[in-house]
Amino acid sequence: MEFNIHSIVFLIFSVITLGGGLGTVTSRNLIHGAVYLIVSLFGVAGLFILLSAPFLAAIQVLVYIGAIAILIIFAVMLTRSMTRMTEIYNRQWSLSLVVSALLFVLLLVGIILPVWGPGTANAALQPSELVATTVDLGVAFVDGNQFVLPFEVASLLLTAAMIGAIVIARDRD
Amino acid sequence: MVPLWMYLFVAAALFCIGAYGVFARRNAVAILMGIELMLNAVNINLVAFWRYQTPFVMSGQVFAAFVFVVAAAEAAVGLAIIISIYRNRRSVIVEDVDLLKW
Amino acid sequence: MNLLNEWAFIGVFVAIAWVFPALPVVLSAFVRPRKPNAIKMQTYECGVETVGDTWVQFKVQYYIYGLVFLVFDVEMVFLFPWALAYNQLNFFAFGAGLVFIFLLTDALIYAWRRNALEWA
Amino acid sequence: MQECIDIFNTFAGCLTASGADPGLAQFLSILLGVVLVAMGPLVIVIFLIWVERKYAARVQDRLGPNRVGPFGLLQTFADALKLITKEDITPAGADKLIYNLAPIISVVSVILIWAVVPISPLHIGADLSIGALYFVAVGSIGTLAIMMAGWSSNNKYALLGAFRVVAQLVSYEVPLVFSLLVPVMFAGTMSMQGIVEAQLGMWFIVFSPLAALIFFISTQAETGRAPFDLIEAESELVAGYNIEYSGMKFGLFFAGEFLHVFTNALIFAILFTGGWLGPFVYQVPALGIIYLFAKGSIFYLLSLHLRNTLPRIRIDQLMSFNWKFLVPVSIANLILVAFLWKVIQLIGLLPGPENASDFLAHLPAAIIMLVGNLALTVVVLQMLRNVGRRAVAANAVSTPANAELDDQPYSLPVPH
Repeated sequence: MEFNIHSIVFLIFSVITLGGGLGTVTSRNLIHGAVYLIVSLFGVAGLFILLSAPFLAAIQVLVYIGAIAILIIFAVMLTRSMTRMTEIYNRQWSLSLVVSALLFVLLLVGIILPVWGPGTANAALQPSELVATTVDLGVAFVDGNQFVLPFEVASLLLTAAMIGAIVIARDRD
Repeated sequence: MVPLWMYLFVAAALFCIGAYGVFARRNAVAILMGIELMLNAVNINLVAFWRYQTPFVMSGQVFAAFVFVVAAAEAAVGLAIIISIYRNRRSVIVEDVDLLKW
Repeated sequence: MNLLNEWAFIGVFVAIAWVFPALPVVLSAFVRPRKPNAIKMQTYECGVETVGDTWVQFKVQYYIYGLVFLVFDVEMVFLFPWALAYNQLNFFAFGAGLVFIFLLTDALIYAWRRNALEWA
Repeated sequence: MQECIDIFNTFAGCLTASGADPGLAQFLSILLGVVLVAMGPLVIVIFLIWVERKYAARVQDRLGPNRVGPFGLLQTFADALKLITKEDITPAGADKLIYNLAPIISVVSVILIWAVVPISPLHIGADLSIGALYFVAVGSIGTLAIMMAGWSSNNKYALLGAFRVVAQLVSYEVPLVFSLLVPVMFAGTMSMQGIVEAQLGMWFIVFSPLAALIFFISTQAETGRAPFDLIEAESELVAGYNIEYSGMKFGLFFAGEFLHVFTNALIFAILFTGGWLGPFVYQVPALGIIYLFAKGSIFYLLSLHLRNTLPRIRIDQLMSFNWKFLVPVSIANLILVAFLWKVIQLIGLLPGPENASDFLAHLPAAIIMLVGNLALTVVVLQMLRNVGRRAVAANAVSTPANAELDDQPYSLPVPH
């Protein structure tokens, strides 16, 4: 792999993403965990930009950092769950560590490296200079032959989620 | 450009970190955060495959957008359930809420 | 690679923009006096001593607002591309958008009727 | 040497021409742009603080700053000097890192917006293809900074204030984004430069004054200005999320707020009143800066005037106003605008790209849109009046005692 500015930026964003992820699962204080989660999600947004999907990157910031992270922090505060927490891991944490590590190795050795890794036919795959834009995404969403059904179903799903969450979260009245 | 497998590598690592969080944490909110990490890993994969394999078919981006929706719905309902459990049982430790286990 | 050039600007911008607001804070660290004592460091609550945990429990209503906001925010994933491509779409697109917005308005109406939007 | 005249945009070319490494030249030109764009708002904010204080003073029949420098213009420097030399108190139990980062993030989130502000046909930090969305996304980071500040202070008032602020900010983001969709739909692009150029023939405020109004109200609430200034409700929250902050960090929160107001005025000018567009702007691009800042200043002063003349509303009213009025109206407006726009397009009233700058060609479309908007406004006002009348009637029936109270000239409002 050649050593250019693109790969350096990729490396930085990967480290941010994975470092934030590690911080999220290991931090004792849940608010710190949420901050780490935000850092990690920023890294993912950066990866989206490198992948020429700036719209998804902006949505990532808007939805995850602007809304989901806020919601998680609200929930942490509402349940006072960051205080009085002596033990953050359950009894099976060592087993979980092994399983997760095994899963990673399995994914890497079993799928990623043999199919897309260096030396395979897919490794030479070069992305095209031109890519579809956000306008194409909009056209695809409302095209009767493409994704108009998922488009409406998404709305339905959100409606259902909102109604359900309100019913569950509200006090008895 | 960075080869595709490096994106897949990062996504797999993030997925496993998230999975570890889900398996090992006791706090329900922390478990939800782990799930968010896993969903993000999936999104990296979707967008990376879209970019490298079919940059002119929008399925990759549409799927990623759908994952956003699912993640949001999951977070909203999941956190609502956690708040509700906390109200009833004064705890967000998942092991304390094993009423259906026996 | 014009696209990445624009984003390179944003990247450098994010890296540099910190410096200017951080500068006065760092500067003041050198010139300001530093005489801490226990009473000065106390949490400020109108002169009365703090009672109990700071993280008192909050109204669930904050969460409900966050929830409704989240739903409308995620909706933007679909509405922005829709609005962006709107000029080159036919009337069907208006109908699709209308149904989409209508379904979400349902959720808002539900929340309204259940008094979930009331502060009290 | 032709390309060296406009130094900011062709800095890289000039450097390369004088024998520098192209990659380095590219980087240096980006760095120059970044430093300029990041410095600009901070220079402006020094002046803005003076304007704000002077204006508030005049409204309240005071003189305002008038000692340091001519007309008190140097007052801000004196303030900054004072703030820098103030002792900085970090309360016991505060989360040090987050506590120190929060004010900086809150300023950075405003400065970042300036990267996509087009100040002339040629000058823009980065003309992103998603500029409008970038503005919203970056704004949501400011919300996070407030949350962090409130939490890390380890203070009940700060946390309560932060909760309220965040609830307010996220709520008003919904109508903001809905009204933002309208110019994006008209222009068919999210690039800020593209949105400005799409208004060559007709400003978008004419096409949809309602969207512009909602956008203005939402930005007013987003910056926490009166009548939505629950963020710093001194009488109920002591100070809100920044209660524990002192010295320069406290100052940064306010600098960020002042800057945010002006930035939002600029964004409003760009989205709805044509940004840098004006006579002869293509011949002399520098004029664009003057046009943009002139337009922005008008909306800035309007915002200042609202802030200084309106009382604060209660938090339940604040939330009801957003969810039961602004959001439904912005949704209805979006649907109406989308419908009319498509109809206008289908019957061919919209001028093509060949006469995009023709004012008269846009007139029929503008009239239809304007009439549609006015009709919606009338309907909404009518509905409001009915709701109000019903509320008054219900009040009169349930509490007859109120009628007597209302007759007395100095009766206190009855709490409910």
